Amino acid sequence: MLSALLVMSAIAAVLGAVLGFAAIKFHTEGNPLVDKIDDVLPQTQCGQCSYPGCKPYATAIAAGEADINRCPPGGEEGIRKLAELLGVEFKPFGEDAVPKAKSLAVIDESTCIGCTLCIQACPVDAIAGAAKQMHTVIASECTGCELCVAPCPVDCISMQVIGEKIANWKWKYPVYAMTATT
Amino acid sequence: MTLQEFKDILYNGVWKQNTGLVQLLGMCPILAVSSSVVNGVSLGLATAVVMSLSGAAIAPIRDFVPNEARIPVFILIIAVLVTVIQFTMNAYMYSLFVVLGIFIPLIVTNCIVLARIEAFASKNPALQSALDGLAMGLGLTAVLAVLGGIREIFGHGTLLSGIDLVFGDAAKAWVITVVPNYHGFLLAILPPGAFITLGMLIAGKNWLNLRAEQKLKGGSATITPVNGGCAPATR
Amino acid sequence: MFFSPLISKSDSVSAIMLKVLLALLPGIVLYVWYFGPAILVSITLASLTALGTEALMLKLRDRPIMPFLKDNSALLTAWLLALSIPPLAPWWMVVVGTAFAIAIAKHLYGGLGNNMFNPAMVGYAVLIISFPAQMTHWIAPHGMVISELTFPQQLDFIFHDVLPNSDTLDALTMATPLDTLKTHLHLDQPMRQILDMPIYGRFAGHGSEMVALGFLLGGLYLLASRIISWHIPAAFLGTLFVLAGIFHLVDPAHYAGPLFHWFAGASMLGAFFILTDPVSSPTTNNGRLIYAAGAGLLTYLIRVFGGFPDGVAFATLLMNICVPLIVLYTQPKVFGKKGSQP
Amino acid sequence: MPVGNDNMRKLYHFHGGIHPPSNKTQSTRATIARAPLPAKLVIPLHQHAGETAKPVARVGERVLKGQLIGMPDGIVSSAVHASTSGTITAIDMQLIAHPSGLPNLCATLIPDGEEEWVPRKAIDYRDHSPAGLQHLLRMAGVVGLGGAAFPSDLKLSLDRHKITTLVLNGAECEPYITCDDMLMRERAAEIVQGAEMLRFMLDAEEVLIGIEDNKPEAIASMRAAVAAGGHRRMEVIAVPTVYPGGGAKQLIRVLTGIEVAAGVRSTDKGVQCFNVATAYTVHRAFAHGEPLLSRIVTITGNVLHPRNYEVLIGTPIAELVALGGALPDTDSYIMGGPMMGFPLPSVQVPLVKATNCIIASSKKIFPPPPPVMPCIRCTRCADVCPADLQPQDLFWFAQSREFGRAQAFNLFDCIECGACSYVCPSHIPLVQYYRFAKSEIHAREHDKQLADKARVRHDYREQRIEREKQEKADKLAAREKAAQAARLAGAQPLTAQQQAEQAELETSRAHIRELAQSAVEHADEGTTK
Amino acid sequence: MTEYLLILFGAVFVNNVVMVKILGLCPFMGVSKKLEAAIGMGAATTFVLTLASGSSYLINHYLLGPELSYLTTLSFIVVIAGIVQFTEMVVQKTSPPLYQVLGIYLPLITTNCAVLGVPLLNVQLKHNFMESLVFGFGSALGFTMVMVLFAGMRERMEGADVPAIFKGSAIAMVTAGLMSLSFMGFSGLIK
Amino acid sequence: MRRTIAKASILTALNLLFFAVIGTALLAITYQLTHEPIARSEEQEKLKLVTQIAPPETYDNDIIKDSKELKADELLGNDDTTIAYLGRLKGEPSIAVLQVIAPDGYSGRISLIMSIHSDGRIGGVRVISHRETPGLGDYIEIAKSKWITGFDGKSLDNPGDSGWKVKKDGGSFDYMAGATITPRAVVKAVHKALQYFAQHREELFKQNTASPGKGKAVRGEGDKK
Ligand SMILES: Cc1cc2nc3c(=O)[nH]c(=O)nc-3n(C[C@H](O)[C@H](O)[C@H](O)COP(=O)(O)O)c2cc1C
Ligand SMILES: Cc1cc2nc3c(=O)[nH]c(=O)nc-3n(C[C@H](O)[C@H](O)[C@H](O)COP(=O)(O)O)c2cc1C
Ligand SMILES: Cc1cc2nc3c(=O)[nH]c(=O)nc-3n(C[C@H](O)[C@H](O)[C@H](O)COP(=O)(O)O)c2cc1C
Ligand SMILES: Cc1cc2nc3c(=O)[nH]c(=O)nc-3n(C[C@H](O)[C@H](O)[C@H](O)CO)c2cc1C
Ligand code: SF4
Ligand code: SF4
Ligand code: SF4
Ligand code: SF4
Ligand code: FES
Repeated sequence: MLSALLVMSAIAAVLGAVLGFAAIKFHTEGNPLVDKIDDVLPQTQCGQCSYPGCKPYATAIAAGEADINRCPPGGEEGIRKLAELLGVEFKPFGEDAVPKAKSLAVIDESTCIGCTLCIQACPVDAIAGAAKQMHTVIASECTGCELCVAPCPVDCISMQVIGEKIANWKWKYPVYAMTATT
Repeated sequence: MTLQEFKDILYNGVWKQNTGLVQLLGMCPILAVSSSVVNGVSLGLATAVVMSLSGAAIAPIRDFVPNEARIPVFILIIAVLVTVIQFTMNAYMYSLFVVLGIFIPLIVTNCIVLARIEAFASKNPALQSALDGLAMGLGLTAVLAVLGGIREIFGHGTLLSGIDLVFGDAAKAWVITVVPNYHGFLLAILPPGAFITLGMLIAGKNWLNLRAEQKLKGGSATITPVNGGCAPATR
Repeated sequence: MFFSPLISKSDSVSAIMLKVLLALLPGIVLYVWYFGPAILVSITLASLTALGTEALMLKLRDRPIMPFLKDNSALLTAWLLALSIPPLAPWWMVVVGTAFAIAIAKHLYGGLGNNMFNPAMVGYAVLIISFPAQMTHWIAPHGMVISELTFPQQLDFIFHDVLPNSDTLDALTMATPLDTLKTHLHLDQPMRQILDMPIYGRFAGHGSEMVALGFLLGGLYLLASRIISWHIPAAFLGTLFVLAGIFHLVDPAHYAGPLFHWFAGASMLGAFFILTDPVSSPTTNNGRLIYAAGAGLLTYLIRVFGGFPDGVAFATLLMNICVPLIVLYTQPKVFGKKGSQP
Repeated sequence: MPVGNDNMRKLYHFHGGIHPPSNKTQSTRATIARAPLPAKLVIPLHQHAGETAKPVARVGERVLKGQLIGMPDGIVSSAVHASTSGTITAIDMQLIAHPSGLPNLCATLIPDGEEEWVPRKAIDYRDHSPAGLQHLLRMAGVVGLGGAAFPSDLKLSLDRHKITTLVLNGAECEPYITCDDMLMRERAAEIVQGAEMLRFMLDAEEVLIGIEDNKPEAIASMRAAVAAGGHRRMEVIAVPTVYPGGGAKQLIRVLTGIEVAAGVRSTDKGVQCFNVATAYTVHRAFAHGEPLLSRIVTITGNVLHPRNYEVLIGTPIAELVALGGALPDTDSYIMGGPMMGFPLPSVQVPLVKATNCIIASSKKIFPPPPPVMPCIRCTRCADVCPADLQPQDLFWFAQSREFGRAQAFNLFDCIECGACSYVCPSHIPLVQYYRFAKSEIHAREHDKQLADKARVRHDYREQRIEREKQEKADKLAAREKAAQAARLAGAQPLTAQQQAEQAELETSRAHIRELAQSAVEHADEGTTK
Repeated sequence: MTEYLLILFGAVFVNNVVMVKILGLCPFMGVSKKLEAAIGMGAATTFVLTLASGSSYLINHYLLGPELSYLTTLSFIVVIAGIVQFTEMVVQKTSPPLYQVLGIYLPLITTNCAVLGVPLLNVQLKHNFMESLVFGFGSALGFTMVMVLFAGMRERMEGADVPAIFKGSAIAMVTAGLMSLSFMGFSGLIK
Repeated sequence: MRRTIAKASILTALNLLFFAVIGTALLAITYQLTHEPIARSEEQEKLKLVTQIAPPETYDNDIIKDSKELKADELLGNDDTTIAYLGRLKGEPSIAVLQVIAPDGYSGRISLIMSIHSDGRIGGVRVISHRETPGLGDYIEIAKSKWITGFDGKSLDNPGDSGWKVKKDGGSFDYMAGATITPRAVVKAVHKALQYFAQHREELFKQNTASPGKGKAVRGEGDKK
């Protein structure tokens, strides 16, 4: 009994000392994971993930507090990338979060009263204009987050789906009708 | 603990987060010791006891352990519990102990034990932790029982063989011969059989889940065949 | 809508498989000649099981059935499996092996083209591990044993497990040449004496060496018609030859020569028909060399030092495991990224 | 009747290649004819690789033949001209010859039949600097006629690399197409002179003209032209007939032994390659001052009179088809050859600079492919791939959308020649998968760039808001202090300006409060989730 | 020398920890989705397992002896846990690139049964110090080998038309089964 | 408070120490409580095996205690010391239980335990561990077939030297078709063990001097099955 206690105590004491030593000596901090996750997110900054922007969502994922399937703008592809990055199983979107077609905000110039509310709402400064002047969306900067739609007091902002043009046309996945020879 | 909490923990442990079918933790004993129902259930129960006790033991002390010593201390506690059980089985169920062999001490490193400690017991009170451990252990036992049953039937054509190791020679009569004059499909009781059978069980659970999901959605959602050059088709 | 290219060479999967089936015929004919027609029974049985299982699995997987049944690949699996197990194997063994091969080794992975393991060899391995006793009862070539079963008696045995009154299995069957060699070496008998036993012929087993020759012939046809490339047979037979040659030169009393290893067991079948399965073998030429050389090495190790009389099946499966990595690390240099430029 | 390899030169070999039936003789029996002027021309403003040209003609304007109607816009772009004189009646979106079947910006021109030219100015290229000549080509709308329609002037910009060899591509390896063959037979001297101009611009040492040995007449005619013109270090070389021997990289390899990897410009290796028709066009541009207004097109396939025509750019393809006399069972029209061409969305779409061939297609000549089976990894595709790729692996990754791995397996080295699909016993439309994967990857890279931009802008905005908040708070504090001091000093009535300032302050305070509040709310949402 | 080679060969192929001894399956299943990860895990395990085999031999031989043999499991696992945690901290600090590769796998190693199982087998098989080291290293090598090969197969399988209910871990399990079937071919190679 | 290295080390060490001490104490107590019953069950287990081949009526001493360490011997097929259990009836040597190894099984060693009456007759043979092919070579297990009981009552002269072979080789022992290597190995080993007994009989039954207990336990190689 005594020898047992001695042996185990010796082992424990030595190990404990070494670990304590290492914990301080080799202390590191910082979490590069957040940046990696943030890199995968689409940076739409729309808040549909229920976090105020992509970075906070990334932080939440890194901390293990959020699921990876909360970002509709990222699409299934985004979830897949997150799953791969984090080494977890792919998880489809829930009922509440479904990706929408990519669109652009368009301001109806005749209705706009120049209230600047939309400018304040836009997370990427994609709206140009000054107080009491007509505002316009800079199409190339707009991420389609829809955050400017709600604040507009005269409902002059609408989201327009970006249609297919030759410039952004993509070859389709080859799909063929099954033969009816079963 | 509320009743709902109780139910949740139980459901989670036994079915939703089942160690063998979903989390894929604690695989070694599942695969190695499931060549018969009796072996499987015995080891499963032993694991359940260890999990439950360790959950209960670690939950109260979790705040006193510095981070750098966390894993060693947790492991130490688990190891003590396992060794205690090992001695007890060795003393009072010797023949079963011999059959389960190296897998009793290996409950220590059974991933699921530490995983639950880390995931649950280090965040929840003792009672819940104990229940969670027990539920997880029972989930494991259930898988072991089913797996053991299937492998035993396919491999030997019997069920409950070896029951005498637990209940003494009198129990020999309890052994059920499912298929008389069976040739014995040896593969089933060898390691490959274990893997493949477990694969089938996982697929079975997937199938049940899928069906439940479809029912929820209103039935009609059959899996549309993906067509990626994998199926004959015309252009 | 259809897309370029709009023209194509007229060839098809089923035609390729059919040619491989045809290439097996010389071997099968010789098999029947030396060992009697029982093999035809197992081939038929295996074929029916394979087609049935294939259809069932396609139905379960919700895939079109007819196009796949017509691709002949299941038949090929069935034939190769039937050719590698004893012709007197009871009917349920043939069924279990074939069904396992098609259902688990092939369709769980997604069917034709998707399987990672050689289905026929999976079937074989399952059988030899599960039913080793039955797997060692081979029909002896004509004139080898005291009494021979007539064809109806063979059928009786295959389907009802019934032997004619006076005969025991031991009197009717014998181990394969490789197995016999192993057994007798185990008993410390010298090689010369063993090879003088009537079971041995010119360079390997009596009868079975001719069957191997038949497979070699079919294999050459496959090479000529460019269905297989030379890399796999050459590397496999080459490795086997070199290894057997070295051991034989060093200690001829304990190690059989290269020709014996070429014509005994499943060497020829493996070299031309089994290891060459396009689906489960590497797709790069260097990869094929590595794969087949590895299979040759493993075959020799298992035959000479291991627990099974023949190693082709396990060697194939073990090398199947390595295929993805072999392919990954033997990617050929693409156009413009090669070293040699003027 | 292939000519033997009577070249002096050692030829090299490239991996793979196929030998599809060539079907070329049908359309080489008659000489090149000029297609009649159509009643309406539709001239797309995007006929070249790169940016769409900017329309410079107005609707209703009368334009002359050769007048600029589309100005190059951006570095990679080229000019577009009126193919004849007449009136511009519309500049709008119209269906064009593109695999997407989507419309694009086009100018509609109703010819007046006068063929009245803008003033043309012939030049002696030797009097100009290469840069000046390049600009001329750009404004003449000269683009590669070998298929890619890449602006030729860009391929002539010399940066730091010494060009030793100019390769003229007269291989014409695709079945059915004979436009280059006929051009070489009939207008060899002009091609050779164009080559001389290109050599001048590139300052290249030698010119190698590669022609597949199934075109003996073209080889003979070109050799005669070279000899007659007394061109030194210019050689017409018969190369083996194998598809895709006309791919620039393959031809360069065969002629010089040099392999140009994907992502590398051939000029880095001292070689540049132009199509023979491009050389011809360059000659027209310099020696006659004519921009690219027409080209030779083969009409063949399921037609009564297969033949080559010289056709104005913008001519509706239906007109050409009428000249060929399509047979009744024709069901669609292919632009390009059977290996790389695509079905036209409508026979009314206009002919463009890249149109080298129109094949009337029927079930008889292009039977629908048999059912697609899974890939059995037979590697016949790898055996014929001229880029030394493993098409079966590319397919495997593309069909399961593993784009990263497809890229790692050198997807972008694929030249989409279709040789792999041609031999595949499972009849898998492999090239389709590669195109799909490539365009997905491009789209993703584009998205990624957008995301990065958005991140930068977002971060910038956050910083700005933070800074403004800080500044306002500072200002506020200062004011408050001042006000307090003022109050202490005795209550002086505020000036109107001060009042306004204070009001503004008040609102901004409220705003900051609100902002802070909303941040808290958001944070709450985050954690309670 | 040959006997060490035989132990090594036996541990890698004939008695492969994962395929034959059925140990270390959780990381085998869990960290084999990506090739790189599998290689990282293999390297980390090899390091720890070799160290654990050596140190557990020393503990067993010099500290415990037959009287205290009931402390085997306890002392082994505590020391292993210590080694793992220490290695993790050191690697994290001293070699961030290496930590990128091994880091996340290190904590998982404590709960890899093989890491305890192999030292226990060493005791059971009465290996001496060198034999323990070689056996530990060989087992780890075998573990790494099968995991890397398995990862290769799983990566390729991602594109396969696997039936929906078998996608993911089910087919991985079946594959592991067929692998273990193949490894039965080695049986009898070392008597 | 900044944690210094020394402080952290000591703190962690103390923490681990604390739990280690508690744990070890708990373990030690359990060990004290159980090691008696454990020893008892192990002995019982041995006895169970021994009584299968050496019926209780053949001896009246405590056969497990009355044991002797045997040096490795070619005839026993082993390369380590083994324990022999000696049964005596009224003080007279009656039966010996030997552990024997057949080295040349199909896939390695087969460990056997056998008893030999003092007159040289075999009391019984059992296989303790083996790695023969399941389903083919494993009929030597008593659980699978009665084959092994074929040795009961046999001795060196019964069936005589030439009879100690399997029937296929002209001897008198049965075998299963398709698996002759295994029975050959077992027959050979048993035959050799009889020879060993004949040679060492006197020495074996000499009254016990060495202390029993240590050395190799009955259960063979610890093979996991
Ligand atoms: C901005 C820009 C400059 C280019 N400059 C050259 C050049 O100097 N030389 C050249 O051969 N290609 C040049 N290219 C062309 C590309 O390399 C192009 O892939 C190639 O010419 C397409 O040729 P193909 O018609 O040979 O397929 C340039 C492309 C771009 C976008
Ligand atoms: C598969 C393939 C085949 C080609 N065949 C030809 C051909 O036969 N003749 C040709 O001039 N260009 C052919 N090209 C286009 C050349 O690669 C290259 O773009 C052209 O010769 C460059 O000249 P250009 O810029 O004057 O068009 C082919 C391209 C590919 C990818
Ligand atoms: C996979 C396999 C496993 C075998 N295992 C054993 C075995 O465990 N014991 C045995 O005696 N023979 C075994 N054999 C059979 C021997 O190889 C050999 O055929 C047999 O011992 C010779 O018996 P015979 O003299 O009756 O022909 C096995 C054969 C195979 C194919
Ligand atoms: C040359 C060649 C060899 C083949 N060898 C095998 C074989 O060994 N085993 C088998 O099951 N199928 C074989 N097949 C058939 C087919 O490839 C196989 O069923 C696929 O593995 C099923 O996906 C072969 C086919 C060809 C063309
Ligand atoms: S949901 Fe919107 S805010 Fe959230 S991560 Fe996705 S894009 Fe960013
Ligand atoms: S303009 Fe509107 S939709 Fe576009 S980024 Fe700004 S807030 Fe979002
Ligand atoms: S030719 Fe077709 S079937 Fe053969 S490997 Fe290539 S893609 Fe697969
Ligand atoms: S299309 Fe691409 S992959 Fe296919 S042969 Fe041509 S270059 Fe190779
Ligand atoms: S149980 Fe063995 S590694 Fe998890």
